[in-house]
Amino acid sequence: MKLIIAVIRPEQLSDVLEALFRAEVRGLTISRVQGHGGEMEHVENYRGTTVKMALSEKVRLEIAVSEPFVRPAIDAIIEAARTGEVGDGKIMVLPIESIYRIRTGESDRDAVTPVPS
Amino acid sequence: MKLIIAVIRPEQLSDVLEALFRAEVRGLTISRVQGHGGEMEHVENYRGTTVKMALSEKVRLEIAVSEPFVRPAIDAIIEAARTGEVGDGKIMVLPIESIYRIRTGESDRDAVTPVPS
Amino acid sequence: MKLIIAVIRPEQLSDVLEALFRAEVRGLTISRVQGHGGEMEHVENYRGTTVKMALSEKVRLEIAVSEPFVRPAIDAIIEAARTGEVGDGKIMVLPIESIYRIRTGESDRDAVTPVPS
Amino acid sequence: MNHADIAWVLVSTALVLLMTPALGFFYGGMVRSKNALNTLMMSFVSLGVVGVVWALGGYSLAFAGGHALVGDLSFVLLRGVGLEAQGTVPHLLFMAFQGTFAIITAALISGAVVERMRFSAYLAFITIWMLAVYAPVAHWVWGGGFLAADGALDFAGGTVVHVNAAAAAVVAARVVGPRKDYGRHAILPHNVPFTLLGAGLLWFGWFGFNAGSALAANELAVLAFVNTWLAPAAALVMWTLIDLVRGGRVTAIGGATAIVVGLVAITPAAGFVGPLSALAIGALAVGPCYAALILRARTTLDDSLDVAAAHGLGGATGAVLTGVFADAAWSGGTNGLLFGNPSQVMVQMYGVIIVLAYSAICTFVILRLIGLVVPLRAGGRQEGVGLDVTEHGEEAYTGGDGAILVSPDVAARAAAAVRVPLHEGGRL
Amino acid sequence: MNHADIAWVLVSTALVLLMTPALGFFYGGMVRSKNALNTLMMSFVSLGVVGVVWALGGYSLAFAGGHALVGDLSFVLLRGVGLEAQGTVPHLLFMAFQGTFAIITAALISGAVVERMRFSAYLAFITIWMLAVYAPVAHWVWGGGFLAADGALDFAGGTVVHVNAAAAAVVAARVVGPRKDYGRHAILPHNVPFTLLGAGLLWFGWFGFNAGSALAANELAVLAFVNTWLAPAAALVMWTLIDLVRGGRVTAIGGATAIVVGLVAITPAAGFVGPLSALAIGALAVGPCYAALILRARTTLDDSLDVAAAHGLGGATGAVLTGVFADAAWSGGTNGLLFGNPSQVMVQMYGVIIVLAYSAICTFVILRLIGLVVPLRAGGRQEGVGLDVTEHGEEAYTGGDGAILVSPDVAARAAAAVRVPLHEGGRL
Amino acid sequence: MNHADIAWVLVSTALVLLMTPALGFFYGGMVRSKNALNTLMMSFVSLGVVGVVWALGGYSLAFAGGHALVGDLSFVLLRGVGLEAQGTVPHLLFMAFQGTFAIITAALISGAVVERMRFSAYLAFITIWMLAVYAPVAHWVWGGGFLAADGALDFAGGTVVHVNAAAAAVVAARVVGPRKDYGRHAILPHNVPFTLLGAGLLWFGWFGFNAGSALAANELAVLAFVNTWLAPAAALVMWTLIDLVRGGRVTAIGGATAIVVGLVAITPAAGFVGPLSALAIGALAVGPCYAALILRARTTLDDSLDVAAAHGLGGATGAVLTGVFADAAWSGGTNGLLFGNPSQVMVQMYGVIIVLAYSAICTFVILRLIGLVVPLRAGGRQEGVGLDVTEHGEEAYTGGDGAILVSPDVAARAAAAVRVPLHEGGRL
Ligand SMILES: Nc1ncnc2c1ncn2[C@@H]1O[C@H](COP(=O)(O)OP(=O)(O)O)[C@@H](O)[C@H]1O
Ligand SMILES: Nc1ncnc2c1ncn2[C@@H]1O[C@H](COP(=O)(O)OP(=O)(O)O)[C@@H](O)[C@H]1O
Ligand SMILES: Nc1ncnc2c1ncn2[C@@H]1O[C@H](COP(=O)(O)OP(=O)(O)O)[C@@H](O)[C@H]1O
Repeated sequence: MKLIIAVIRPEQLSDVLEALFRAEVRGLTISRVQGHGGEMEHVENYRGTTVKMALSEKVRLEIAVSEPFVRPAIDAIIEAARTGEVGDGKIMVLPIESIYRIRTGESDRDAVTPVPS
Repeated sequence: MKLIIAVIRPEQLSDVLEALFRAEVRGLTISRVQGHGGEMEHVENYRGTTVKMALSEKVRLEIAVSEPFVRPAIDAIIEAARTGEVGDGKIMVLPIESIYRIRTGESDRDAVTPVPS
Repeated sequence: MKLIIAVIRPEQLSDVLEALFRAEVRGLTISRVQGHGGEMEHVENYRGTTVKMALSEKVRLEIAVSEPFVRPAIDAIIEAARTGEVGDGKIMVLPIESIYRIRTGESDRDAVTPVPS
Repeated sequence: MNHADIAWVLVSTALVLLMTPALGFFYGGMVRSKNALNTLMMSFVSLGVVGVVWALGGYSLAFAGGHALVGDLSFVLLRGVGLEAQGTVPHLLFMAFQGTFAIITAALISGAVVERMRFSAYLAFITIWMLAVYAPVAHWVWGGGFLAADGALDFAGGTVVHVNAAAAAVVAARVVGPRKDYGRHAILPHNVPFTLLGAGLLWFGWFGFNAGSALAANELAVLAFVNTWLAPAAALVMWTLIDLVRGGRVTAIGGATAIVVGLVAITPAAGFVGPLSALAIGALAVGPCYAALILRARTTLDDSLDVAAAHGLGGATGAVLTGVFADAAWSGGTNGLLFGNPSQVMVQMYGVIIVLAYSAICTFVILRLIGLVVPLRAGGRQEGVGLDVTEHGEEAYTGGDGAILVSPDVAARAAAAVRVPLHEGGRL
Repeated sequence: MNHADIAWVLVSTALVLLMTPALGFFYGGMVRSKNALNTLMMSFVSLGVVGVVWALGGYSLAFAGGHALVGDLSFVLLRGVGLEAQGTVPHLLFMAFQGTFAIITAALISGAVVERMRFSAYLAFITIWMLAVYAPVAHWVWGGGFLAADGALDFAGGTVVHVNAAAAAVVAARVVGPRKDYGRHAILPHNVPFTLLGAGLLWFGWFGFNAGSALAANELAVLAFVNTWLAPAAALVMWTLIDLVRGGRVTAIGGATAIVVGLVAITPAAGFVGPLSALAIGALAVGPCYAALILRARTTLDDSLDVAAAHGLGGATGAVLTGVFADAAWSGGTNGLLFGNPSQVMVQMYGVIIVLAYSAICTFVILRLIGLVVPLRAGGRQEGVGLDVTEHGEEAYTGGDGAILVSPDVAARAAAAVRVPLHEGGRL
Repeated sequence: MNHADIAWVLVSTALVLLMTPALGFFYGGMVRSKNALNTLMMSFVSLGVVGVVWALGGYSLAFAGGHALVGDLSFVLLRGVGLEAQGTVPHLLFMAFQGTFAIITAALISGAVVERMRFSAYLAFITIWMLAVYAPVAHWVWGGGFLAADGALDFAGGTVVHVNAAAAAVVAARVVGPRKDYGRHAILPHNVPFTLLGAGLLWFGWFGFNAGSALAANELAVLAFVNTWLAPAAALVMWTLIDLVRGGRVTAIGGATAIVVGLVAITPAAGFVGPLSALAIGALAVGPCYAALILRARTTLDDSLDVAAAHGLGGATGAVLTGVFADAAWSGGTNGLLFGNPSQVMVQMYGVIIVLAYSAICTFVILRLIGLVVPLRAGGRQEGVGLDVTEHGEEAYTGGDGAILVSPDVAARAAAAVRVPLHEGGRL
């Protein structure tokens, strides 16, 4: 089991979700974050105050997958999230020791396998 | 030291917090996230535009605990967050290499042990 | 490669960012979270309803760094985020198995090394 | 016909109309964000439904003919309601001015049932309630009915509007039942500035409500106007002092509530009392309302936005205090207790009790009848998800995350699918 | 000179002025938060630009002299526009009242080009459009021009304001082009309560728009006022019913839209028809507008906030229905189809078509000319980031995270640097 | 007594009252969200406190008797303030109209001390300031005091309201001291749409402020009204042009500020100058205010919401320009510099300086005295957490996360516990 954390541009989210669903990755959690990387900073003015905005809006995805899905998920994200310009984001893969489905208490592989409907 | 990441329903948050406090788990960080899993999608309409909402509101908890608290914390969460319906969420356990308390600079076990008041 | 997760006070964010930039740490992702720890709870009143607020506003930083930067980053954060009062926050270090830069598909160390401009 | 009076009543009608959106924001700020649109719409839709019902028949039941209990049908479909003078303004304008009162009265009730009542049941309820409760009660007091004959004073609707709505609210809260989280989880206001915005606009509009009720730009209007300025000011000061004494913290929700309480309390008295009495009425009304707010939250009565505590008790206190402070030296009319006419207090109480009882009983019957046809409240899951999504198919604040555009033909099928209960079984 | 009429027209002018901020919120709630300020500012800036242009020259082109096509220059720089009576109110007040109409007409157009048009191009556009399109069209109908002579009825601007703006909007949406996400990603309203707030304030202000157009506090004003109350109420009820029938869910955006559609539709008719006809007009206008909203979203025409569907179709329907329902028994003027004068419908259509064609053609030419000088739309990256940051250098809602204070001297350099395209190459 | 004038002054009073909530939103949008309620409440509470103080004694000190320096006590507790005519409207109405001016003047000062001043100290301050500063100054100019006798022109309160409040604001900002983050961290507006909403409603209300000051629905009111329309329009255009020239980006906060600056500047001049002069005054006032805003931010003076730059400089510029542009041909009164009376400019400056000095000195003394009794500012930790939680016990926007319902009996104990300083030692 691995935890894939991806930080992407908000405007690519729809595409990424679609790509992941196509790759049979069905469970994920997202949040709105702000990132700093190589992106150009921008300047804003509020009356006499000038500020440099060091952070850009990003979306963070957190996806727990079993081994066979790691590569397909990463490929799907890179494919769909890439624009080729600085600021496209990063993907990290972390080890998971165990995982539980709250509804059933099942753990590990079973926890991320969709129940057949 | 382990990092427990739990994604739960927002309406269960109060119960989960209470259960954790009862299990002597006193430090945690939460954030509002949106999740996709087996939940039914719903449809919204804005004038002529129809959209399918693929994400549901969830709350994400992040809890660093030392080994003896891992099991009690997981049990507390599963107990309090379960409604038995699809969408109850997941719990992941990740390894932590080290942890620091910013206030004191203490590290590892000491960092998550409350100072006696 | 390590993932540093730090939870700090919002009012220290500017200082922490500055300290990190000075430590040559250039890539990071932040989000607004709420934390519970040793902080005093506070009470709010809304008409007849009295509530105890168990959570305080915090900012969470997520920083992927290669080994040589782990220590400097942690030191920078501890230095800049410390006020010495309860509630300063925690820093966790997690192992990363692999990391990718979405723009280029590069992985691991290359993914977090800024391209020379 | 007097152009100046027309100008003032035109303005007043517009001001009272604005009070219903204002109420929507006052209420809407106090609910959770997942029910913000539902709460706002409960007010806004009254602008449509009650407005139309009023023109088609409500006005006639309230103001046509001289029967003691209810109006006749002679003004149905606005027959005979034209531009000829009634007093110094056209009859048509009088009808519209009164219509805006009907609209906000219905909307007031919604505060007791937000976050759980089905929208369609609410629509049915306000339609029937308007004809069966509001119109007769307005007739009793203003349309030449028996309460007017008995000498009950109600300048701008403390009883007709506020007590009436509050009685309905309490019954509705009971019949519909409490929110499932009520008393178990904290339910906090999602946007207090909206509540303050609503309070500010309500005060602004209330000048039309009270001073417009003089139906002329004369000294009476001035008296009512100034009282409508002073009473909420006094209420706000009193509330602030109580907050300071109790905990040192002056709450914004409290301030907004104080303004409304002061406005409600002065409503029946506005044209009958002098300005110092207005200050007194505003200040005196705070005590019972403040206490009621705190006590209500400890009961099982989920009158969610405290219609009873703010409008009911405020209106009743104001009505009784009208009987205390009424001063013929200012109004040229009736005196109250302080000016040698103690019996007026009894008349006022009598009026309040009659309206309260009638409204409560009818509301109970109407809701039970509607409940036979359509469930009054949304299901538990719907309530969990929030009524904005389940009843209105929208969210108040969207980031657009995870929203997938549905192509037109797909949309049709999707719209059908929507009626499948949320979260119910099956995988995608 | 009549003080009562002055009082009413003063109030009406203030009310119409308020409609433009209200429109800003109606529109601003429907865009994404990254373009909220841009959308609001498109309305607010019209208060400045069009106000000044109107006083300097627009008023003269619209109302000076008696030519058929356009006014002369005799009132330029407000020469000869003083406090002497025109009708029963001072000339200067009439000029201001008309000015507030010009302001909102320009702002209406912005709904078709939000989230992508460059702000400077927009400023140039509304300045020229005001002089070249609005002023002549106002002259045709109200300034003694040929449409008035032909007998076209337009009480408060259904054609001059709404059809005119909508024609410009459609052309502008085409010339500027759709948003890059249009039709690909879901673009959702970021703050529906703001849209409802806008709708509520628009209704409030519209009483000044329609009933103020009587230019006196007389029976005509009352008629227009009550119709302005009833038509949107009927529209709201009708919309609610359609929503219920179609999917069981009554949308808030739909409710806000219904109010505006009802208001737009009654605008040309307000002083010409009776109150029952107002109910009918409000209800009838909903059908075409509702359908148009749904169909438009399936086309490639990114009339982003549906100026054409709500204002264009609403205004045209209202104009035609004025020809149907006009009733001399109420207005003392012209009869329509239902009262024995079928030809009025044709005259009304003729007016609509002329204005539509003129506005569309001129808008096309003006935008193309501006496009020669300055790009009409922001670049793709700017659009991605949002126009609030790129065009206005601000964000609507900031948490302050990651904002680094720039010391004054640094600020100067930074301001220069800002023009470097965002995200373009290079590391920090 | 004239019903038309009554109607207009009734409306104007309501409009001016609305300006204080509007100011709350104008200010409230510009602070951080953790202080949003505190800032809003500083305006709202003035509606209560100053309203009551005005009725009880302030009005008398300002308008009773004919002394040069201050009024007498003959109107205390509204004795002798009844419905008899004063001019063409009832005395009571005049009292209320003036009261709404007092309310907003006090609220204006809050812009200099938001996000740090203790609420209870603020309450004490505005109460005393009202009686000791506002009432006398109003007396000097409008109540028959020495400035009126000297011929200083101040139509609707450029000096009495704006210069007066701004002088107090600067002193208050100094005495209370800067926010702890001021100059170190970026402090950004949390909700710019609220600021625009405030600006829109302020403009709307200001028609009552300026044109209502004619106290009749006559030509003078029309002149003041139209000038109140044109000056902010010109200011908005000028500000937009400066923004475009400086950086190409037209800011929304700037637009909102421009509207207020134009309104402030025309306030003293509204009934004395012609419409073209109003355009000029609006445009000319922008220069100094724009520059002052930029320079102020580089100083250590944390006049947080720039009361001095917008209201002080705007008011002073307007007062002086009144001396330049006053035109007897329009007002029937005094001429200014441009019309052959250069000395008027000096009289205007004299008035500004006297008021400025008096207000500044008294404010200093009052604040120091209050500071002896209760600390003027919240502690550093309170400021970090935000005054909404610490001073008001509420949050503006809550999601309800982590809120644990306290049962009634527990609540009592909890309320006591709250006074323990936040974050102070000890574990749960
Ligand atoms: N070392 C890092 N740790 C965590 N997040 C990072 C890191 N580097 C970049 N990010 C995230 O990725 C986003 C884009 O990164 P950036 O380096 O600008 O782009 P690119 O990968 O195209 O060079 C940043 O805004 C930030 O959110
Ligand atoms: N593989 C996953 N990775 C990360 N988060 C997940 C994953 N699967 C589910 N989640 C989170 O858990 C929530 C509920 O999951 P779901 O699979 O619908 O429920 P259940 O566990 O009851 O079948 C989702 O909304 C999502 O936030
Ligand atoms: N065990 C934990 N797991 C995750 N987050 C924690 C944990 N303990 C504390 N935190 C985070 O750190 C913040 C401060 O922690 P706290 O224990 O109060 O401070 P201190 O480290 O100064 O004793 C909390 O608000 C919470 O967000």
